[in-house]
Amino acid sequence: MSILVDRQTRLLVQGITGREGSFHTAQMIEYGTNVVAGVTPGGAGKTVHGVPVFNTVEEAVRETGANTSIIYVPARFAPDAIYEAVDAGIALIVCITENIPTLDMVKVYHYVKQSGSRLIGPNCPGLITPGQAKVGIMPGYIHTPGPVGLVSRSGTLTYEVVHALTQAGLGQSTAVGIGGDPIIGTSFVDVLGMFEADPATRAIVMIGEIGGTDEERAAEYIKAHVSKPVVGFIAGRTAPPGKRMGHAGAIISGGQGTAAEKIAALNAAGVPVAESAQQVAELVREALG
Amino acid sequence: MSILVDRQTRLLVQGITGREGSFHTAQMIEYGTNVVAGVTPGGAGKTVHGVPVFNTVEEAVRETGANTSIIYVPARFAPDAIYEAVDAGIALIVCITENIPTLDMVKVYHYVKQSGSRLIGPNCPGLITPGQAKVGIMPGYIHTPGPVGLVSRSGTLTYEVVHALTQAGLGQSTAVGIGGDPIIGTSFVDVLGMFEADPATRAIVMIGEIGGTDEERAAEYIKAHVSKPVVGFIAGRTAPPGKRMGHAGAIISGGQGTAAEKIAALNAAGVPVAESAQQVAELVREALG
Amino acid sequence: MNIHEYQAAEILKGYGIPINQGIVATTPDEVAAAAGQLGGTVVIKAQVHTGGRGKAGGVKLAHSPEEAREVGSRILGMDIRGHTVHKVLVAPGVNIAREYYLGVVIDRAARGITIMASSAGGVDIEEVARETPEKIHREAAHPFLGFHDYQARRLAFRLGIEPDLVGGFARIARQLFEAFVQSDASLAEINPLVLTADRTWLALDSKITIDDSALVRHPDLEQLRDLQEENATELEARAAGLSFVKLDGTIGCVVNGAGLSMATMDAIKRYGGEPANFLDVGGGASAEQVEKALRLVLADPNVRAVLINIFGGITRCDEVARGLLSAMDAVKPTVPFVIRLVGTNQDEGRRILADAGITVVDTMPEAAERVVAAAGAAA
Amino acid sequence: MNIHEYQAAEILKGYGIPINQGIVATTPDEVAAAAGQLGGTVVIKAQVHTGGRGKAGGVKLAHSPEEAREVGSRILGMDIRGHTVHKVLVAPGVNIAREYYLGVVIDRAARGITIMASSAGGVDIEEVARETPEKIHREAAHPFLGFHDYQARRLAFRLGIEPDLVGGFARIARQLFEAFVQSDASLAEINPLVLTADRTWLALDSKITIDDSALVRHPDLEQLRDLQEENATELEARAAGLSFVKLDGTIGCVVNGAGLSMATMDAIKRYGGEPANFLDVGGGASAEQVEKALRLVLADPNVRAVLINIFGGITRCDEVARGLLSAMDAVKPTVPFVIRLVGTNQDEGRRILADAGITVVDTMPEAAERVVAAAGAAA
Repeated sequence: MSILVDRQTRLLVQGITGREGSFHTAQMIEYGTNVVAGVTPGGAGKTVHGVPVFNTVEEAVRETGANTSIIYVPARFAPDAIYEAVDAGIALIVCITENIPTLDMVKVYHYVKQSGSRLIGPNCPGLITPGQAKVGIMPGYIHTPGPVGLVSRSGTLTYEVVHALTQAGLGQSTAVGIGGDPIIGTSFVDVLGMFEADPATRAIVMIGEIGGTDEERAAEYIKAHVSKPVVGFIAGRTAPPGKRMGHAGAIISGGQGTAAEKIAALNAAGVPVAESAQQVAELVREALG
Repeated sequence: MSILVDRQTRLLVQGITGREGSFHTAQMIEYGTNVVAGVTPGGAGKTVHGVPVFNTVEEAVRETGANTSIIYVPARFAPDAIYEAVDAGIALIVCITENIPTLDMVKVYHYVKQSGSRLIGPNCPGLITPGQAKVGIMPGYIHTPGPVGLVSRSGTLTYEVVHALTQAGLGQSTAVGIGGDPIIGTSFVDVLGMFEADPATRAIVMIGEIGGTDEERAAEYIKAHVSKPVVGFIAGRTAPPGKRMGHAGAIISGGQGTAAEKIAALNAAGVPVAESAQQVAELVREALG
Repeated sequence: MNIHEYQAAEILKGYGIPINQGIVATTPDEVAAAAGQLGGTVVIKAQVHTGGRGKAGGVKLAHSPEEAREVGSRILGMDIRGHTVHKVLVAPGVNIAREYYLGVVIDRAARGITIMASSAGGVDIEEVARETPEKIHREAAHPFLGFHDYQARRLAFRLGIEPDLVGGFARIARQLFEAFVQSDASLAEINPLVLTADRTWLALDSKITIDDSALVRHPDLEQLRDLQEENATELEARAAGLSFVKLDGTIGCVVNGAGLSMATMDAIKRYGGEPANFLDVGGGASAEQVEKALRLVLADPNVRAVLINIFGGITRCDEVARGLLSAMDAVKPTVPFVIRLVGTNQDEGRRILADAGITVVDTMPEAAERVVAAAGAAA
Repeated sequence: MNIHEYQAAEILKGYGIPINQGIVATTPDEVAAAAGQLGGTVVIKAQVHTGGRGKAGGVKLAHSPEEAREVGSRILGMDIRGHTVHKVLVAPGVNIAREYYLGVVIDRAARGITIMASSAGGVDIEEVARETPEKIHREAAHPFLGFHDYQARRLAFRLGIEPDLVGGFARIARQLFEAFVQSDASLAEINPLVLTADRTWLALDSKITIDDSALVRHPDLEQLRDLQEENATELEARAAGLSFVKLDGTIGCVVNGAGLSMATMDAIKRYGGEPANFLDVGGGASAEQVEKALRLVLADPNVRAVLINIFGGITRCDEVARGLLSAMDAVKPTVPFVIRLVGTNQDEGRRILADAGITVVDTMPEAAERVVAAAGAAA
């Protein structure tokens, strides 16, 4: 077991003929992901790494039964790509694209919410269920199957933690990068609920960063609904207010979103917050007994 | 019994201080309708025919428990008035206002549909449950309680039919004017379903007119779902194509929406279509045996 | 409200759609001058608010200014389905490779906006819809978010448009949708939208109908109204707040309420008469409205009898009767008329009219029967 | 992106909001001339991208052109929280009856737009939020349909605004919302929005922040960028596609990934050091990006040591190592540096660096400890 992606995942790549889309399609196939289709308007009839390309998502779904989509199209076109995936009934949509304007995401978020689809991202590395399916841009080899569920707003920092877990002999059920933007389709709370319900997950690692109050909400949620052990990690203790730290969402504004507040909230919910990736692994090991 | 409005109706009048709103408030009170509140922005503290006025619908609902609203505000402000009523949780919203632009109604229609509210109209005379509540601009005295449910796109033509029914000794359960616009909140099908489910209604009169295909859909619905006798009346047999016959919705365009098609569809569904109000009464009497 | 082809083209141009820019002319000389200015072959098109211009001879080619003058003199002044041609559009001839249809309409059944496209362009789309409906492709706009880009592209793919031309087609489709929404249109279409021999897109003929209820917020579009195209009586009625439609019969109608007006016309027809008009004086039926209505109806020389059908609702019949009397007194109709008055205080109302020597009938069938007989006798 | 008060006011004016029209001046003479032109009492306001101008002495009244020149000469060139004042706005004095706050913000928790208003205007709204939160009224805009008129009125009623002034307030609230949406802002506020002694509404001070991700579709707004206000290194970094934030410490950081960069800074701090910057070279860590990054970091004279922390993910560590070598070779850093390189092919990568005489550390804590020590030794 695992969450969101597994051997049943039939992946569609939106923007498959682009540089990023093509490169990561090869990487995902190499990892063992079942990539069944690609979409590039006007690209119908082509194949990319053996994957058939269609003009529209609707056609790709009809012809291949794709149930998950990963989006590599530029920011200008990404909201439309998400709308197209939603309207075609794709159950899980993973948007890698960075720099989508926030007001576009306000609409996209509520559009997806009113539909039967789930959106991961945007501006995220995607997600992986080790040994089953990689739907993202993370280095697959650092992962190994196991009992730890990860959820993170970050990219390389997640790899860092996964790497430390793997080196410590702690495999992962699923690792989900929810994205570094102010408005994202799937929040910590959503993923925490899924890990809580997933029999394969025995401990959860939550990697947050400055900006917004989603970590604080997650803390409340953990206190009320999560029985499994959770270990936290929060980046940006030294970040100055008012400055965007790379991610559009990583900004302390109006006195809200500091690391200190998030750490305090997690601690109050009984979640220990580590100071390094190695310490995350240690805390997880302790929690698993 | 009856549908939509009855002695439990607690009516709010939006635009109560206007000429129309004030006049019809008096008429509705005189009929016995429980008018509990009015709204006119900036009018808080006033009373109109003894009814307290509030600045916002939210306040009126909180203070008076209004569950139904009737809207008499000008076309420019009517969509906003509907949004306000929906957001305040009003269950039944009746919009009398004429000449709301169609593209405004596209948004309003779907907004209401996604909410828990029901909209009757716009450009409608409202509805009445004889002896219980009049929420509209129809002359109350022509109605009398009884077993006939009426649903109509028209105003005076409905009064004509009600009058004929009453004169023939056939009272009405509820008479609903759904409005003469191209896009209206509640359709024939919606009201037919309610009459079918209403124990007090033993026969149904449906008054249609040229334009659109809602009568055809109603015919299909009747065939499949209505066990009670239905009598039809369709205005506009002699209307020329491409000309708007008063109501924005009464227009034959693109060869669609002719009276002949509607009559044929109703006949095919086993619904006799009368040629006069008197004949409607005769057919209803026959149907009731 | 209908506007002319050349006005629609100007609107679409404002949204970035490539149009076949022509010149409007109102005299044969202007037509010749326009043809000279454009050079080469031109097409001369009657600007009237009706379809079927081509079949009626209102669209012709000319290969020289002289020929254009001659063609122009034939088309100007021509009658097309009851519309006199006062203006023509002179436009450059185009080397057409393919013709498409592209339209945006209010979809009443879906309570939304539908975008339609067909590879059967340049012909009557209603005919295509009837005979080869599979050739029309549709996309429903989202009620709040509008027409997604992917939908515009999907239309292009369904039409079999080549990949390198899809972007251009999709852009025009989105621009047409935008023009539709921003103009509060009930119809906006390009027919044909052509692909020229050098593979560029061009809107050859366009049509836009504006939602009458929305004109109040589009004073610029209201300016496009062509008073020459509208029936004088209908214009007068609108100014008076009456809803009036001119018809071809002999029996004038004055009714309160749109549905009741149509039902009255139907009743007249059933008894063998032909209504001369649709006329809704509004729910209240005030004396002033009835007087205005009577004047308008009687201005039609075809009218041989008038049926006044009023349902007294909120307004009591005695008041309506007094109003009717003063209106009749002011107008002094010279043709026979039949009055039907029903509703609140109807006995009192009828007594008032009876005292003035006017008989009131009881039911609509009776009223219709009588007015048809009166019109027959007057003929 | 931040813009100046006077630029924000011009934007709001374009949406119909009544602003207190002032004149921008960059020299004391210009200040005096502006004051003369406006006449009477003027207010002279420093234009800098930071709050707290008033407390810092950056906002002053002047009652004559002479006084204005004197005040202008004091404010121009002043340092406010690290920002040098290059421009002032000279605006007419206003007879204020009441002050309100009106703002539109992205509400991350609600994934939407929130409109806020308060009768506690003219003071720091964050302070109001902390101390008297009940004085702030909020309305959530619909994600698709926006800010309903009734919501704008409801805000006014909640603020206790008199009926005759509600329409004006509501109009400004809707215009501010419209400006926010059309400008792709993340913040748009008027503070204070004042009611003048003669009962008219006036936006006295406004602030707009534009969403950086949306600037690409607003070339007009991009033009408003004040390069004098931005850190030169940050500008250079942006041009190179790097994410860079200048800080006050002594340890330069070159990291791939935003979260990892922050975590690296945190680790440095934990071992007693102070990071000199945030720097994300992007996920791939190409040789070119690393070289640019190193140059930027070393341009800071405060930097005494550099920590390069790369997680080799999709890009293999041996490639990253070769890129690092060529970058180091090109830049020739003169301060000590610590390299941490982990991920795919890390052994091969470390061997390549070791062959070049460069030691690579294994973990982040170790790297942080070493670089802090190196910086201390270099000091």
